[in-house]
Amino acid sequence: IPAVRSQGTPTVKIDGSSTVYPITEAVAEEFQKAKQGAMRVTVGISGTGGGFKKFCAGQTDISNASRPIKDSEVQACKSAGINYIELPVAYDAITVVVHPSNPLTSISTAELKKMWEPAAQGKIMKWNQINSSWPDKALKLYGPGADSGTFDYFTEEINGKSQASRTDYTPSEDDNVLVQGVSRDQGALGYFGYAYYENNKGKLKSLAINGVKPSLDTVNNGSYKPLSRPIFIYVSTNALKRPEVKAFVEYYLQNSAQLSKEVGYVPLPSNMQQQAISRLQSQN
Amino acid sequence: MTQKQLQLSKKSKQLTPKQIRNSREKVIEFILFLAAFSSVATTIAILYILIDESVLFFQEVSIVEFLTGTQWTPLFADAQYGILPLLSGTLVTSTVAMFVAIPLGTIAAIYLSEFAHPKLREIVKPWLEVLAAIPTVVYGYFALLVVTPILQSIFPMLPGFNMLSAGLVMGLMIIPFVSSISEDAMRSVPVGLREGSYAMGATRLQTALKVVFPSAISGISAAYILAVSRAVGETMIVTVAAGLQPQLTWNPFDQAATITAYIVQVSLGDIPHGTLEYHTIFAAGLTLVLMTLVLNIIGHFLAKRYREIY
Amino acid sequence: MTDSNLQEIRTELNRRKKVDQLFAIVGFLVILFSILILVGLTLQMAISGIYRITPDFFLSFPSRKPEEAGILSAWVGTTLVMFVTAIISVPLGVASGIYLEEYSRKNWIADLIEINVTNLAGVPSIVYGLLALGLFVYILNLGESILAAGLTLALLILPIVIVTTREALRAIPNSLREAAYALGASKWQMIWDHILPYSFGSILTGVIIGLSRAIGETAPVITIGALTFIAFLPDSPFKGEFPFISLAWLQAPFTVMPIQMFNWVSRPEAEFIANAAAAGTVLILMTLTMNTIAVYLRYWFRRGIKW
Amino acid sequence: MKELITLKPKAEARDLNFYYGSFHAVKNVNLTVPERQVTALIGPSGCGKTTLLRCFNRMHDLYPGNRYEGQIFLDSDNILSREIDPIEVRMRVSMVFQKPNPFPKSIYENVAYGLRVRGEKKRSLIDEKVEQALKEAALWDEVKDRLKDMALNLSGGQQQRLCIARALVANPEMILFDEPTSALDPIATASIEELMSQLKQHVTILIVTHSMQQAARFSDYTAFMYLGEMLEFGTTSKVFSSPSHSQTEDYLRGRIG
Amino acid sequence: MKELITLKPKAEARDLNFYYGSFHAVKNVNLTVPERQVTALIGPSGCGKTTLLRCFNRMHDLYPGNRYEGQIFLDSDNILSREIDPIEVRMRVSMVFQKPNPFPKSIYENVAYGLRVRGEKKRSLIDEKVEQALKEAALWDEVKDRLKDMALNLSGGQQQRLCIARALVANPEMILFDEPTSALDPIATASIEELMSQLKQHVTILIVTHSMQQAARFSDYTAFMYLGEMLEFGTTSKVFSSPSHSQTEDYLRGRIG
Ligand SMILES: Nc1ncnc2c1ncn2[C@@H]1O[C@H](COP(=O)(O)OP(=O)(O)OP(=O)(O)O)[C@@H](O)[C@H]1O
Ligand SMILES: Nc1ncnc2c1ncn2[C@@H]1O[C@H](COP(=O)(O)OP(=O)(O)OP(=O)(O)O)[C@@H](O)[C@H]1O
Ligand SMILES: [Mg+2]
Ligand SMILES: [Mg+2]
Ligand SMILES: O=P([O-])([O-])[O-]
Repeated sequence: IPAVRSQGTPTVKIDGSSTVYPITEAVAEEFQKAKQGAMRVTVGISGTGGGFKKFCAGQTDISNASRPIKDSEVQACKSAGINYIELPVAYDAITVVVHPSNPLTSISTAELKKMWEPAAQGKIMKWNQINSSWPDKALKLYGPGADSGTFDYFTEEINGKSQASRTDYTPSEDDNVLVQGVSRDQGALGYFGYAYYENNKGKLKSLAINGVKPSLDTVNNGSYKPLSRPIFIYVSTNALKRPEVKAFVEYYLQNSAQLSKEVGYVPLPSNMQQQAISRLQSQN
Repeated sequence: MTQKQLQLSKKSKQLTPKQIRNSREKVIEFILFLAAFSSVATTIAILYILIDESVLFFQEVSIVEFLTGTQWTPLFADAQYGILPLLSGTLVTSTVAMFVAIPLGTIAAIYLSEFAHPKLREIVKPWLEVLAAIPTVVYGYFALLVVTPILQSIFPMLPGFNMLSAGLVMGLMIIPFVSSISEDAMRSVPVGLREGSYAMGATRLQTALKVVFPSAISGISAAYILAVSRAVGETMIVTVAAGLQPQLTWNPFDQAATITAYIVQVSLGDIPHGTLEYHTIFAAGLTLVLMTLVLNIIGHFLAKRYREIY
Repeated sequence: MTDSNLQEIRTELNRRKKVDQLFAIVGFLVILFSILILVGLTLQMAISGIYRITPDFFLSFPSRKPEEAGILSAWVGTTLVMFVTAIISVPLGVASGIYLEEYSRKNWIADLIEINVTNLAGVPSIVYGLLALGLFVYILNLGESILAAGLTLALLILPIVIVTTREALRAIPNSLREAAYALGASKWQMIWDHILPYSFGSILTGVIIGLSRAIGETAPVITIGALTFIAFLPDSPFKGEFPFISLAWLQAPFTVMPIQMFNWVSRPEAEFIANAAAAGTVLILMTLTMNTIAVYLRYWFRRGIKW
Repeated sequence: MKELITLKPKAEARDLNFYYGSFHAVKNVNLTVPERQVTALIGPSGCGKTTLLRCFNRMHDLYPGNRYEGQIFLDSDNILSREIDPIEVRMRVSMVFQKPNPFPKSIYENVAYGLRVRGEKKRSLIDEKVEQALKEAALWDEVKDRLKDMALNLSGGQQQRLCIARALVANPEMILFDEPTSALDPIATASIEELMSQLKQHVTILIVTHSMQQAARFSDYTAFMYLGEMLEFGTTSKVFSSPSHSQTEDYLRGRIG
Repeated sequence: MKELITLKPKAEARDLNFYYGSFHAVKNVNLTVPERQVTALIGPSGCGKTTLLRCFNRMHDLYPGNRYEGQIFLDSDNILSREIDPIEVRMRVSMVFQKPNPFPKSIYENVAYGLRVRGEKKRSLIDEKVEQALKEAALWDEVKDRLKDMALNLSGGQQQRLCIARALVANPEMILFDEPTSALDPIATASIEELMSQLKQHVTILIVTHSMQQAARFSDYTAFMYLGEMLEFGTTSKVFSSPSHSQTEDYLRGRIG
């Protein structure tokens, strides 16, 4: 793989979170247009955890992450001699969605827990097992896979322990697949990053959590709790020495406000953005 | 005679060319042999890679758990490594496919071999081959975006991913596979048998069902078995349309992951080398290869038999 | 035979003939139905994607904006991967075919190779993907490159090339071999001067059919990691300074047509689905064109020959 | 040909022509097959004997491009006419082929086949008829203990007798034999010839043979074909002793063929 | 056999035996082929004529399981000995087959091939030799204006003459013909026979024929084979007029074969 870099057009390799993917994809697209093919960028989706595994193995230059790096991952990076900087790029609201035909409009965190906790495995199979006023319909769950930052965050906040979840649901690192699943299954419920809901509003119905609907406003004013969170990119400082990576990250930070809004996330407040830019500059 | 000898010795330059020629022939044959052996090398490489990585897998997971566990959640914190859910997905989609492909393929084969006018046969066969030439990802598109919505209008509770639709489309894809091998087998039944039946006053259908079909049975079963093997190994249709949740279910109206879909799903986010999830796909792959290998060997054995009989 | 007897025969016969005709209709319908379903599905797809098939579609990179997205990197990638596949599978497959048909004697090695080739043809394509992942990507360290994909697909279609080569060679009458030998040709001269030129057409047909299969293969390329956002072209195979040919493209990251389609199929937005339909239509046209060429070539080469 | 008139004709070809596509294989043939007699068709290889024989049960209808002209009467029905279904003809006129071609089924099922295709389901009736046919074909004693065995395990001569039993089972009015012994050894041949001499007591026999000895040995009438034409027809003794055409004579003396 | 001694022998088989695997096809044959004469091999079908002929250019080496015993001398070289490469033998002894088998290439390339396998590159030399060979094969006038045409477009007789030209082009010492006219019509046959009578002025000819007339018409010597053995050999007139074996006589009178 290093061979790929050593020859031909300079390439920036990015992988990781599906939540961050839409922003990074947008930045990559615009960046390559601006550079007119002189630099190239590849962006993959393996979930935050999957991304860090590769990042700390030196296989990628930048890792998308929808949660901060974990201790175990810090260790892995350290032992491989990978140093990095963490740059927040936007705010996200993990959105709980159901099929549009579903009469529900709101759900509480307790109900979510009842639905998703490990103890529910193989037991909670119908909607009315959670709340007797809900329909007597099969419950079909869709959610991010185990490498996902969203999964970690959601399980932590809802089930009380990161990674603690029932496993009998349809898992996918690609949130598009989850959107497809929920939008075409009457008994479905799923959760993923806000951008994916925003782009598919017509096919999905988002649920208010404890009475608060996810939206740019509720995230901004902090009322969408507990499922709103910052999302990041991690940049390898070694890679940052390469001009194409540096150029890309600079371009990223300059444009993330506008592009994150475009794809459906909440831009960082300008002071945080400045902080990120100066953190990047202090690297040089 | 001496003159001749002289001529011969003048030609004795030939001796050297002769040696050159012979060694060149040897070298060429050896190179060709190496090329032919490359296919054996491929098999060895496949088996080596699969077994080597699976050994690492089985160092952490017991074979008993692998073969009898009813949950497959290798990526989760509470990891379970029972292959049965993936197997059930594979078997259900393949069974649905066979329900389509075997009857339709067999009827098509009987029709083409015993009923159709040769001209019609010439026209139809390339069309059937086209069915088999279409990329499977396109079939996946059909299953997910055309057939599933149609099925959902009949069964409103059918989830967007389901094994039924994937199996049906896969069956459609496999029809030409069944029909062409079966037709081959039926057409290699000697004319004498066919005439023997007609001479008894049998109709075409009676001849086809009572004489030709039983006589070609080993070839036809080879077609069926190879078709099953094909369905078991089919990947894109089930990945796109059957769902990604490994669950032990025999209901085609459910969604479920197959062995192949699991491999694709995991490798989509190209998995980090050397991790346990990296090993799982090789263990799953090994299971798949063993299944198809057994089927293929039985299939070839049967096919060979029908070629030997006639 | 008495008249009543004859009468009995006739009524009985009428019943049987009705069943017979019924089956003839059913059989015809089954075939028609299979083909029509396929044609219907294809048309449905083509219609929903046709408005996307514009010159821009072929000249644009994939994009987050569906209406701007195109298949430039995909078809270029497919072309380059197919090039590598052909370069590897054709010599290897044809050479194996020649060995098996013209050289191998009846011994266990020959049997082993034969059985092996038939079995390889039945190995699911995803397994080739695992081979590629384990061998090419990691052991040989080729990375997620055009070279790795080309090699993988080459191995995948090798059995097809071998089998069609053998059939082509078998179709050449032995009398031509004997004629060449009788003039003092060595074995290789016989093969090179005669057998190969005469079977060229049929071998080419087989190669094209093999490649058309490879073009549509998705699974084995996914495992080596081709499903990423690729909005650029591989390096150019030509360069300004000596030696003017560059092999950097072999190591470039890439995407191919079926992967691009798969990517779009898994997107929920209707506009992306239209792109998937458009890409699928182009893909079908590619494989159909190749198959048609193959059928035509087969016909054309056979026409001139009456051994 | 006077003797014929005293015998009832079972089948009669009148001005029969047959074409394989554009190839004119049977030319203007007139032939009377007397009832309950053995009529032999002889002639050099390729003269059209098989082709003519297969007109009598309309086997040619199985392949596209074949064409008949003229008439063949079976009793009073013109079996070449459009109204008559070839399958009906084949139920009335059965056939035994050159190479024994038993179906890959049991001995019993081979013989029963002729009844089953007719829709016969009654087990006892089938049992009875199978036994009777096997007896008529002189095979019963050899196979009665292994009716469930595969027919393909029989010897060549037994297989051919099985095919004869199969042809007999549904009481055909006439049986066509196309060189039925050419694939058999002399002993098997002898038993089949013997069998045929007995069969003619119930059924009309038309047989193609390339062995003049065979024709001479047991046929009552002989027809000689040459290049698609019927050159000579008469009682076997007459044809063999004083043929009226020089080609017949040449053939019988071994000069052509 | 006295006449032979006066003629120079070109090739000589001594105690030759040949086996197809375990089947003994040529038995203890001794045969002298006189130089610049036409020697015909006759005998009933399956007696081993073709097999014997193909020993003379070691065609049997192409297939596994074949075995020679004994010797064949070409001039003074035993061409069956291990030291001699069969390819070398075939360059000295060329062959014309029963069915014309031109390569699907141009007329010119068909003839030139005999030179090309020998590595000849000089265009002018090849041109010259091709023309000469075509003239010797009496084909030049018919094809000189279309040397680039496909050989398969020629008529059967022309194709066979082309094969003869192909066999002649590299000045072989001997040519083997295996029933070269059996696939041709009488007119083409006549022209090939005429051609062979001329060829013998330059080259030794050994020919298998199943037509006795042909052997009688233009061969100088005739060898009669029977069941793999060589029964009779002598000048053609002698063999035909007063054969010393009864089988030869029977064969010549048409009683066997
Ligand atoms: N299916 C066919 N299509 C075209 N021509 C045919 C076909 N079958 C036979 N013929 C030709 O019809 C002529 C008569 O053939 P037929 O088989 O009836 O001869 P035969 O007298 O039975 O010869 P044999 O004794 O060799 O069986 C022959 O010239 C043969 O080549
Ligand atoms: N490749 C072979 N393998 C085994 N036996 C063979 C082979 N070729 C020929 N024979 C047998 O060898 C014997 C001689 O055959 P050969 O072809 O030399 O006869 P022939 O005299 O040329 O006959 P014909 O006049 O029919 O060509 C025959 O019995 C034949 O069956
Ligand atoms: Mg015949
Ligand atoms: Mg011969
Ligand atoms: O953002 P994730 O893909 O890691 O959930």
